[in-house]
Amino acid sequence: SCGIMHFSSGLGRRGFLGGLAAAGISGTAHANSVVPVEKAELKVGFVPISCAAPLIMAVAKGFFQEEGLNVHLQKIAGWALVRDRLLNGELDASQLLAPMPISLSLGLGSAAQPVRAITMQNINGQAITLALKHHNRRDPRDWKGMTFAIPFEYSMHNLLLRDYLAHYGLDPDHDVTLRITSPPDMVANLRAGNIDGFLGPDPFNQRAVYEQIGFIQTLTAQIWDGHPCCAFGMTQPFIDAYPNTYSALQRAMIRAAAWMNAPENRLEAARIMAQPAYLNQPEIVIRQSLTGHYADGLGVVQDNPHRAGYSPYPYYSMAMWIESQLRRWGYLQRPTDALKLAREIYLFDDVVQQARVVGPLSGLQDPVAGGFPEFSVLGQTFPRAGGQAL
Amino acid sequence: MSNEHAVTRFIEVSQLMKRYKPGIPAVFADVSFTIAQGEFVCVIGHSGCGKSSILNILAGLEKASSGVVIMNGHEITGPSLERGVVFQGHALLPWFTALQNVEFAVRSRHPKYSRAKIKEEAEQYLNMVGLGAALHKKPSELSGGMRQRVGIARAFSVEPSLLLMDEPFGALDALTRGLIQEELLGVCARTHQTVFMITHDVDEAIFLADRIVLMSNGPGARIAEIVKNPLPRSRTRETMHHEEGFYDLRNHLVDFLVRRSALVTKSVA
Amino acid sequence: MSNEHAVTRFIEVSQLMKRYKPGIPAVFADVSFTIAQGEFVCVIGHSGCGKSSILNILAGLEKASSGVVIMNGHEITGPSLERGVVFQGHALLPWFTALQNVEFAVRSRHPKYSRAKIKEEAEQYLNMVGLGAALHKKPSELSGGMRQRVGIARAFSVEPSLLLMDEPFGALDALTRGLIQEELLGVCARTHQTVFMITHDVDEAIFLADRIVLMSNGPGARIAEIVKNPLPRSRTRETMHHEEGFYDLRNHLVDFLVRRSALVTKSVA
Amino acid sequence: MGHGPNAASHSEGFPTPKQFLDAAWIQLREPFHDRGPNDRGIGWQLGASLLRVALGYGLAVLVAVPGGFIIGLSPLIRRALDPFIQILRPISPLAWMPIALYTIRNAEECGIFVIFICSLWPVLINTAFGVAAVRRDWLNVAKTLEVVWWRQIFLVLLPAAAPTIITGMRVGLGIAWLAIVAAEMLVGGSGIGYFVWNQWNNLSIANVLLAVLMIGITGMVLDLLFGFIQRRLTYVE
Amino acid sequence: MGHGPNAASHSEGFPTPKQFLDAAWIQLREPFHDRGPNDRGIGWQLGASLLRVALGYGLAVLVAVPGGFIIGLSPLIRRALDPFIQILRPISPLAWMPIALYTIRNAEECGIFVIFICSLWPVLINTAFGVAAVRRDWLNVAKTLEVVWWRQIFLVLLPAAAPTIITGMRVGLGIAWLAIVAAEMLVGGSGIGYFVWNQWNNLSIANVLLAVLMIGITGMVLDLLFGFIQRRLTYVE
Ligand SMILES: Nc1ncnc2c1ncn2[C@@H]1O[C@H](COP(=O)(O)OP(=O)(O)OP(=O)(O)O)[C@@H](O)[C@H]1O
Ligand SMILES: Nc1ncnc2c1ncn2[C@@H]1O[C@H](COP(=O)(O)OP(=O)(O)OP(=O)(O)O)[C@@H](O)[C@H]1O
Ligand SMILES: O=[N+]([O-])[O-]
Ligand SMILES: [Mg+2]
Ligand SMILES: [Mg+2]
Repeated sequence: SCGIMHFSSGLGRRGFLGGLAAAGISGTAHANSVVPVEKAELKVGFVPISCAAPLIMAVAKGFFQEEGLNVHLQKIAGWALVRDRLLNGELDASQLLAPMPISLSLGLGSAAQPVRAITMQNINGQAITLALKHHNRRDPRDWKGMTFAIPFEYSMHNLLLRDYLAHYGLDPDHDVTLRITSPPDMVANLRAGNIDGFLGPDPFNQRAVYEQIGFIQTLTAQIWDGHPCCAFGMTQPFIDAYPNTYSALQRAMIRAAAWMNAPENRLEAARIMAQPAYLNQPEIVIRQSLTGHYADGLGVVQDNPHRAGYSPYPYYSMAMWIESQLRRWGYLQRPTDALKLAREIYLFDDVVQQARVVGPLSGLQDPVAGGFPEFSVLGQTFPRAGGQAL
Repeated sequence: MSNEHAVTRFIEVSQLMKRYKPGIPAVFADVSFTIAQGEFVCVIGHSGCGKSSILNILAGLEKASSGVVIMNGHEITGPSLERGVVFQGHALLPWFTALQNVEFAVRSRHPKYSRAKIKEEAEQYLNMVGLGAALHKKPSELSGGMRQRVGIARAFSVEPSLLLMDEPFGALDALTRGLIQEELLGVCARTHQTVFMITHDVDEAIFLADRIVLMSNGPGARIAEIVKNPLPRSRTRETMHHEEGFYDLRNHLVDFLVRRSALVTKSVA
Repeated sequence: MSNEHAVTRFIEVSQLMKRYKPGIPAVFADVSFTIAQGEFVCVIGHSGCGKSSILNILAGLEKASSGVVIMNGHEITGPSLERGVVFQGHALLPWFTALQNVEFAVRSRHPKYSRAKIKEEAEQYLNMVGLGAALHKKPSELSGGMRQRVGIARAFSVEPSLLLMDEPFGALDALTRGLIQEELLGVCARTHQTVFMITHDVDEAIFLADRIVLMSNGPGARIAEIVKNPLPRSRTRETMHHEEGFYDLRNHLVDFLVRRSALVTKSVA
Repeated sequence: MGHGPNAASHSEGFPTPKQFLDAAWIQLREPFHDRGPNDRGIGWQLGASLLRVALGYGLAVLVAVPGGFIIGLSPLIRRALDPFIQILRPISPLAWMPIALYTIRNAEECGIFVIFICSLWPVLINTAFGVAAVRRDWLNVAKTLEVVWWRQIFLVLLPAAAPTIITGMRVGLGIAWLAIVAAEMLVGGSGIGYFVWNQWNNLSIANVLLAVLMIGITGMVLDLLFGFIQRRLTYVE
Repeated sequence: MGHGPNAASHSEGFPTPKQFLDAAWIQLREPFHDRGPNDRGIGWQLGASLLRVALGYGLAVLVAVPGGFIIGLSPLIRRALDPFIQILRPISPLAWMPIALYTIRNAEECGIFVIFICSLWPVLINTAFGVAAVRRDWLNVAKTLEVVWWRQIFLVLLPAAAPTIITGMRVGLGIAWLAIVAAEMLVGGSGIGYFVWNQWNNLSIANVLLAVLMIGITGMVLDLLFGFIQRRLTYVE
């Protein structure tokens, strides 16, 4: 740990200078971004899964500290609790599932709360895992009657699994059972035979392989390469009250995403995340899911460097895909202005602005200008050419 | 044989009737008698004839359905320290020691007393009943006879004008019973205590009472007769049955209980 | 007055001693007596002298520390249907009705009987004690006296050679007690039942017993004396106290309990 | 209350009586609807929980009553087992759940096991106590009547200990009903606990309230039922 | 240890005694270590749970004992409140949790509230019952001695009902201890329930077992403590 501290302070110094330089370059507009933040002591929630990597690194590698923030990470047992604690004001900000800022802002299931995705935490990094006994039933068309676990209704896991099943001709509402289960319970329930599979976050997919009870059917990177998973979010009132703190958090998370996205950092990340205070998982399991060099549970060692990726940009088109899927599956029924919503909730422009303040970073991709990249989801392009998004 | 004490009426019970629920027959009716100052009156009657009910009315713990009880010229309307009660089955507070049980009573009588004074007084009453050595025992550590003695000490400690006792020795064996009866008689004689006591036991009544109230069977019980005890007050338990008149009285009472108690009710009802 | 029954020794108790724990004094020692066929024997003694212990040894529910009990030439080693017990405080099974309680006993005596036959027999014994109208009542719905009667019917229903009764009427009031004593005496006379009974009550012993065993106080209790009852077997409860010799016997027994029971022990111990 | 600016006020979120009644009406209108495994009525869920409780609790009673008899009749066994019972008893159903999920590799059995293990102790302890405390007089009656052992057990010991046993069973059922909700939140799939969990995830407080009310009423009915049996079996000495 | 991705083999299933002892030793070696809020020792977690229980349970006793007195002394109030108590009592701690989170809005206070609400009922019911069942004789003694009302309450009613009240408190503490683990597994943050959840997250059955054992032992110690108090306060009539 001594070595890590040393390394981290060295890097922190460089990062700090870089930030100053960037601020100087971009002129006066953001000079105020280095003024002290309004609120330095922050309580931030995370769920112990690989998606939390940037948040954990921002603490462990000192990115928050460089921005003058003292972040207290709180490990939280489930998404409903994350939601309640954020809305109750017990958390200043938190890791959120990418659809959550949208569902909360729309008031799906409750009164509307203005919650914002202030950065994206990660892309890809999920998988569909099946119980070993199903190794001969790889074709989703054969999955009628199965039970699958998902972590939350308003999750990419739910939306991707539904899209995947529908793609293969199954009605996710009637042909299979979808059950909300927290990730560790997914593995135990898979072992117990209560579920046939799950679309869950890493490292639990790899954990199921490690426990020799499941195999990886498909990575979500193979469904939609570059799909968002977890966002980093807070409420609009917080942003309004503490604008500098908000921007500082954004900058730290951009740096953390960039750091995580660099393949050479993944081994160190795995080591840090394995600690009891964070994921509390065997390092080897996390490493496999972070590097994409992994056992698939059927005796094959796979290599897919896209298995986990980290990008801070909350693209508007991502929000629109999520909104379209929420509507498709009946979660959202009243008419909305999708584009307006996306711009309101996914704060892409601010992320780009703060990325400019931070300056070029090695792991950081350039944002797609305008915030409307096209995606291919199971072979379908989104947004469709000529669609409202453009 | 009744009413020769009319001149010294200390307690005057007149026309007492008790009915627990409307529509059912009265437990007893038409009950009138008097108790003179310093007198020891026993009530005998079969189970259910309402002896306890009468005693509770005298204690102020129950209300009569009709009739009044006058004590020293005032009607009895509720419980009072003037009337000490020795309950059937002792009714000591089991979480207190013997001493604390009596102190509880002394403090009620003399709220202004200091702690030391209260203790002194309580000890004195326990000594009076021969329990000086068992002050700090809980009721459960005392024998049945000792418990009943504590109950008596407690009742005496409030210096009541009238002592009410509801079958105080019913649960005791013959030997203990005899000893404690003697003590009670001694204490009452020394303190000129007025006592109203319920008993089942003919010999006990003969030994203790100046007058014995005989009640017919309930429901609708009446006072059948009030018998004056002809034995000298100097009688002792051991020699009493050699006393002249003892077996006449005893036979009279036993006959009453075995045969006449039922007849009286029938003829009256 | 003892041992004139030696020729008809049905039960022979010899040199019985009971010590519950080594190191503490024996509850009683040196207890020997006999019971003849058809005889009614009562034991009187103060609490703790070991009366119940003796009865339990006769029942086979307890073991003597030394000494033996011979019944009809065989040593008693355990409980048996030959010896029926009426327990202190009735010991009816409260979840059974009166009838079921007696049926329970009848079925034990005659496992081969049909259900109807068992019922018939049980009813007959309940009729015998005057409970024909309360067959289907639970013990809790019966008065104390009725309960004790069911206990007696149950004990009789196994047609025991010897009936053992441990203060069967201790909990009853005087009137009920008298009635039930008369019934018991009647049934025993008709069936020539041999009975061994414990009591506290001098009058009860005089009324029921052919012989009365007087025990000195425990620990280290002894048989102080065995008294033959001179009253005629035709005695009744109501007239008994007018019988000649009654008060002599009564005074003898009362004197024993009040004074001599303790002296005997002291001189013996 | 001092909430920060991010304490987005959602006081309007707590359902008004009208909202609650609307939600309740939707659920209670067709409590047994079954639109696929993901959308079943609240009555159906309650039934699933009751079935689970019936199995786990029934099993516990089947084990605990004979076990309690053996323990109650033998002071030696009682002393030997007491420490284990004392340690296992206070363990929360939810704490058993991971172990059950990990070791029992069968779907329903985990939930049932948790009910079993939670309701076992009160029944076991009360049966043992009840049997050990049977009045010596009654046993003596049976002895002097030379009653055979199985009639002693079924006609004397069992009815004598019945009020104590049924008290233990009542307590055990209460605990089973507390535990089922916990178990179903984890093992999920069906049951009123799963319903609560699901509605909580959807932030449908009106439905959570409705479910909580149903849990309370069902628990009360079960308890009243046992209270009734208890009164039937209780004898007056 | 192999580093290839196929060097995947976790000890299949249940820990061996040795594995369990190793895991236990690691935890119990420094039970009070504190490496940040998300990584604290098992002793520290146990302490956090006990503190929570002390607060929630203490509050419940403070409310339930006076409340029970009022209910016990007034048959009218008893009849009026009884249905509510009967419905609220069987509601699982976990079912309360979502409602508590929604209305109290503070996770720590929610945990305490859940303990409060679960342990409230046994204390309340037993106190009411104990007070209502005080022997009339003792009250009559106090009446004939003209004892003032507050001395009647503290010197007669309270000691007379104490054994029943303490029995209710003992049951309530047992339920509180069952509930705290459930509450902490759900709400997390700290406590032995959180520890179980955290180890469960790592599927570390050895550590879960250790925690379960600690829960059992702590529960037993609490129960013994109350058993001791109970014996002290119980009087022989
Ligand atoms: N609180 C009450 N409510 C209704 N009936 C009552 C009440 N108290 C007593 N009784 C009835 O009144 C009658 C007389 O009762 P009481 O206790 O005065 O008789 P007792 O002569 O003292 O009898 P015992 O000798 O058995 O003590 C009984 O029939 C009894 O059932
Ligand atoms: N199981 C036992 N263990 C130890 N001591 C006992 C036991 N049973 C009785 N004793 C003691 O033996 C003595 C005699 O008891 P027992 O019950 O035989 O007396 P008793 O004459 O029947 O008295 P009572 O008239 O009160 O019924 C008492 O001192 C009692 O404490
Ligand atoms: O916990 N999940 O990110 O699904
Ligand atoms: Mg009375
Ligand atoms: Mg005896």
